[in-house]
Amino acid sequence: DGITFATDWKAQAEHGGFYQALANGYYQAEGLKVTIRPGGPGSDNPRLLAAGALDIAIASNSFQPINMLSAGVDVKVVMASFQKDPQILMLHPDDPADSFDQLQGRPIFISDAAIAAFWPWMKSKFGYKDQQIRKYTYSLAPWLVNKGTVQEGYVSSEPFSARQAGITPKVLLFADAGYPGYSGMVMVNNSYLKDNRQTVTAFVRASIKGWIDYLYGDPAPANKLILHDNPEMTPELLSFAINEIRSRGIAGDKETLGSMSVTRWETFYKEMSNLGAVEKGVNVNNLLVPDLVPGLIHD
Amino acid sequence: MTNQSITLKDLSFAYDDIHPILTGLSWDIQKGHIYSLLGKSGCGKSTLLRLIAGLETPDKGSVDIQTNTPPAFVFQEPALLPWASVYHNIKLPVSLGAASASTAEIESYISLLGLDGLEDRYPAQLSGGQKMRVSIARALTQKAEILLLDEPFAALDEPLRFELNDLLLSLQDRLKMTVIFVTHSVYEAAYLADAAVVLNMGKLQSILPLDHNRSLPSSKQRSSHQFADNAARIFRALEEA
Amino acid sequence: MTNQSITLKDLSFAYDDIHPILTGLSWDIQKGHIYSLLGKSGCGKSTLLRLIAGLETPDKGSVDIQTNTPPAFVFQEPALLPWASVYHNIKLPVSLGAASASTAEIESYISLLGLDGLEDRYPAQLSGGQKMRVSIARALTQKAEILLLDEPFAALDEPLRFELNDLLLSLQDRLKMTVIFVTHSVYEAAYLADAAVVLNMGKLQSILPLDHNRSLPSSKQRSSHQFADNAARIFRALEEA
Amino acid sequence: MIMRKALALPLVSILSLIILWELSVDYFDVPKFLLPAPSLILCALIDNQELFLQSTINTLTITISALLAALFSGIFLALCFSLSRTFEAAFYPLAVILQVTPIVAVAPLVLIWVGIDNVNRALIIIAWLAAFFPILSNMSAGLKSVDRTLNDLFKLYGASNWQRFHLLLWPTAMPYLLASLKVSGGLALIGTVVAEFVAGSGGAQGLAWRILEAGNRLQTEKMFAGLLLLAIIGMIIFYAFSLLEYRLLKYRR
Amino acid sequence: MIMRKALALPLVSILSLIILWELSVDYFDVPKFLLPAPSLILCALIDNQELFLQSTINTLTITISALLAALFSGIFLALCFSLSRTFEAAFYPLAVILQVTPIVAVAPLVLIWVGIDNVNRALIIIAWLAAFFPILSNMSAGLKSVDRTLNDLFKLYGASNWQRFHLLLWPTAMPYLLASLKVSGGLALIGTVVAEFVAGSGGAQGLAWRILEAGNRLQTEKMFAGLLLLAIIGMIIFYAFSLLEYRLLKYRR
Ligand SMILES: Nc1ncnc2c1ncn2[C@@H]1O[C@H](COP(=O)(O)OP(=O)(O)OP(=O)(O)O)[C@@H](O)[C@H]1O
Ligand SMILES: Nc1ncnc2c1ncn2[C@@H]1O[C@H](COP(=O)(O)OP(=O)(O)OP(=O)(O)O)[C@@H](O)[C@H]1O
Ligand SMILES: [Mg+2]
Ligand SMILES: [Mg+2]
Repeated sequence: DGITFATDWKAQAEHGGFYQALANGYYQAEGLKVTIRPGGPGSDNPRLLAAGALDIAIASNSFQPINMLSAGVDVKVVMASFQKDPQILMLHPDDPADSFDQLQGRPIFISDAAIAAFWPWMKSKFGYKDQQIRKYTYSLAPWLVNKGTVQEGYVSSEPFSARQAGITPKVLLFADAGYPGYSGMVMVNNSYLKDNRQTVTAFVRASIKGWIDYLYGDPAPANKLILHDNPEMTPELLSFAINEIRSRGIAGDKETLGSMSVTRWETFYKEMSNLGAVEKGVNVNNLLVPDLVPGLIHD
Repeated sequence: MTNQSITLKDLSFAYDDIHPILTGLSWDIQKGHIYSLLGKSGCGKSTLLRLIAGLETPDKGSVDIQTNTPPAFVFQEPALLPWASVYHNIKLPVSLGAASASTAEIESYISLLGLDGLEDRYPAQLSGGQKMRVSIARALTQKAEILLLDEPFAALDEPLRFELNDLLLSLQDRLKMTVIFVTHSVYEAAYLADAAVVLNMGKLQSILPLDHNRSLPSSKQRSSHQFADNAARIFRALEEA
Repeated sequence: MTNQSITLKDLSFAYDDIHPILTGLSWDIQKGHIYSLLGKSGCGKSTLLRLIAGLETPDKGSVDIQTNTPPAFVFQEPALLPWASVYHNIKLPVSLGAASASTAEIESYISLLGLDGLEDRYPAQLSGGQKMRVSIARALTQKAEILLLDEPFAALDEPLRFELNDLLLSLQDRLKMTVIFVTHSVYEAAYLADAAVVLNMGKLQSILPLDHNRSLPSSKQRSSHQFADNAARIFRALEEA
Repeated sequence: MIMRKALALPLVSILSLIILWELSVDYFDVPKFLLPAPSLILCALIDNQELFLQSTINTLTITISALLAALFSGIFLALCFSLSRTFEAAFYPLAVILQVTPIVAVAPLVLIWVGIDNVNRALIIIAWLAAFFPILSNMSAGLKSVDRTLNDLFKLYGASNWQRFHLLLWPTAMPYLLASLKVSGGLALIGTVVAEFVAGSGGAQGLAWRILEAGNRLQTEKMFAGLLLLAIIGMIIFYAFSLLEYRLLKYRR
Repeated sequence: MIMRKALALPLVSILSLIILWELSVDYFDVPKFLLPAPSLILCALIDNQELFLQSTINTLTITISALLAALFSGIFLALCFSLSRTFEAAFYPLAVILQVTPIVAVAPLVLIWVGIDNVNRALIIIAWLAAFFPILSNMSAGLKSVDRTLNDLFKLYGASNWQRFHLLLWPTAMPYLLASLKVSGGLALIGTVVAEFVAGSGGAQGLAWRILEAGNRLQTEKMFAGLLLLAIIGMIIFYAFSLLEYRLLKYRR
């Protein structure tokens, strides 16, 4: 039987490993029939997963699974595509600021998802205020015409668009400022996992293989699929994105790609729960499945 | 007793608490008779017809009708469907299954009312009198046992009015329907009605039986002594009101 | 020449290409006269009034009015504002600045038309005749030089009709307005009009000057020889049509 | 009597719906992040009452401003259209385009246009965009339904355009306008929420913010509390206009 | 003649707007990511014609289905409401709630309800939610505007409910219904687009995706090409109903 894997946006390089696994038949080799279901701005993977409409989906950031756990959803996280969250803030090139703590009081265009997730962390870490928030509805235009404003985005995406408009932005990566979360995780409904442990294991194995191949081999097969699925995607953007992911070490080392550390989860949770960004009293260990794929979860 | 078609008993009715319209009105309406209902403007004639037709419920008293078909009603306003052609307006009772006139019959009423050539017009394209005639034609196709006519001919010129008076008489002669028609024309009442009924102060002030010699041609009847006498009696009754 | 208030020259008019309504009608309307306009239902009387009032534009010919105030028009239907009370409907020309009657005057017209006590009603709460009276009262408050009345009294009982006829005559006597009124009642025309005008086949078939002895009381006038003669002449003219 | 019945019945129907909801959530063991029980929603509402009150006030302010703007602009445009066929033919298409342009697409433009510091102005414009078309469309239809003879009467009296408007056109179009207000009241509210989604700032946090934040954290009972407040506001607007309709049209027939 | 003028003028007004736009973009040197010149938009449209054609067909299919559903349900509900005051009092509030509930909040519920694989069905339901209320509200108002005497006439003839509906109520409410169709036509379209945003998986390829993703990638001319198509569809729907209105109400007055 088939398996539908839901991503969090239209096909893009940030999902490249999964597409590569699909394109190169890694899933097939494991005996899986995988369908990738692209998401969008309104796609609500956590709720759909919680309601049992989805079994396996991407968790965009570490907040999502924790929030689900605290809401009483039995969910597990089985791998992380990215060791560093690719979230950034973007500045106009001539902006005097070059670190996060110089941006107090500046209007920041930030998406709903980020407001619910990263914002409390940024507020407490850098002293930002709610008044700075401007909604980012997936158009860079308001930022582009307003010098002195700040734009949230993905390191692998928004800077490229800005360059297309003739602006090479300054980029500040959350992860570089100490943001401890993972990104591009695969989360699974636990009841599904219990009944389909083999399948999930095989899916994770194949996906990791796909990611390694996508980042360190020839990404062409996945790119072809992505370009087909998303007519607005361009080869230039794809190669830009791959390059950013590689050069900034977003996906970590080749050897440890996909892995997660228990300590890092605990650190993340402690920091965020102290900030009030997530509910207290959650045991993040419940998110992890230690020996699903040997070596993928370590201390 | 068996030839009573409508019995009104002790009818009272008011639209609001302050102005009583009918106050204990009783009337035995004989089958196959033509009644003309007269009275001051605003005295309640239209209301009485609506009560008889069952369109209003009396506050007190009862309306008792022995009939199988719904009464035909010509309202004081033409009450035509603005979106339907003259033909379809006239055919309405047939379309609704309230009557069963054939196409030929419908066409004959159209002719009798001088509406030939206007069949495809819409009400907004008619003169006042033409609209009223459509409404009359509609009522006639119904071939009802009871005809309630609220000033049906008021908007028509005298010659046409005379013609339609005679049409009504001949139809009544054939079909023996019970007719109650409101009119302000004493002469019309004097010519048409078997009895002139004067409504005043919420009651029937007088019911005057009228005599006719229907064997005479209509123009003779209209200049007869009997006719003048009828008219004079109605005038007198009205003056008393 | 100077006492002509309206001149119609060679008027032609049609609503569509097939049915001409007026075909080259000419009429010199004298200032301060009362005309009654008669003719078959659908012959174009209302249309003619609308042309005179400037509500329709003639296809050919001209309408020439020497007057400062807009004419008063009583339409064949009451044409009341459903959302306004009787009082406000009557006051409408004043509210619009088309007339300048005082409150006392307005109230006097309300009384003259027997509408006392109905001032706060809405049109939907009136009888047919009451609505028409509101419309007449509205026209009278205008104190216009020209009065165009389209069957104003058709929905009223005979006594009231007589009263209003005399009201019209007395107003005319005082204010000398030019009155054209459509009626189907030959007797009304015979009593009221200085001239009876018969419209037929798109033209004025005849203009009959009528004689009256206004010094007599109205009931005497109505039973006078002159009156009977007037009526007979109009009947004859109508029959020719 | 009628009014009391008209008030009691909706309450009864809503109450029974709520009870049914509470019971079936319990009975079928519906997960609370799918559909929380009404009792939970109420608790969430009470626990966060100050937050919700402030958000409600913020949203309501924008809604009412937008509705007023929609009312005046819709009526004014419809009037202009009724005065000139040419104007109508030339500008109605633009109104149609405004109606069918997705708010997410215009939001950035609006934000740039009014300046990123005038967030509330942007919200009002966006909510106005959502609310004004029904008023325009209905008012236009209403103006077209004017009785021919009454129109003639006003022509005869040489009524000015303003007189024609407020004594004839306005009351004639009233039933149409009221029907559209019931629609636009809701649209202004939902338009405000959407506007808050796409253009809101962190400064003034409306109900959209509450709903979104709670939704993102899967605090579904809090999200539904926000939805509940929306429903209540929507209902109040709707029944206010219904009452107005009843009052104004009572004497017509 | 009138019809030709009614066609020519909007075209002229839109054309002159476009020319003005082209010239001022050029003159003021407006950056293309903000407002691309019409010529660029046209190029983008032509370059991606197959893609846009497919997207347009997808969006249009949903729109029409939703509009039909809204039409039937709106009319049917309004009828039920007019037959029973009790029913109206009990269920109108629910309709109001449906209208003011933000689509983003209900989208997951709808999606779960119809099943995650029946995206199109979810889209239709969501677009229907956006479109049905104006029809209900206007149809209700229209049904209330029935002439009293005509109503009496039908009572007298003992007309069945069905006859009363299709011979009296339906034509009476027609002007109201047509006004609401012009509103709901646009709302169904925009509702479809919003539905594609919130419930469409990236796999479904309606116009929403062209607009959003192109906007996100700053391919603004492509985004505007999508908006242009929306505007054209909206206009076609609107003028189709206008024509219908003209045809149906021609003889009324
Ligand atoms: N809008 C219209 N379109 C086409 N024909 C019309 C229109 N209005 C009136 N007519 C026709 O014009 C003719 C004259 O109408 P008009 O109303 O002037 O008659 P009238 O003499 O006042 O009749 P009545 O005594 O019945 O009121 C009638 O035959 C009528 O059918
Ligand atoms: N809906 C209503 N509400 C209150 N009063 C009303 C209503 N309809 C009619 N009336 C009043 O009831 C009385 C009788 O009205 P009705 O229409 O029966 O009179 P009518 O005898 O037919 O008069 P007309 O000869 O003028 O047509 C009138 O005085 C009228 O004002
Ligand atoms: Mg009456
Ligand atoms: Mg006439």
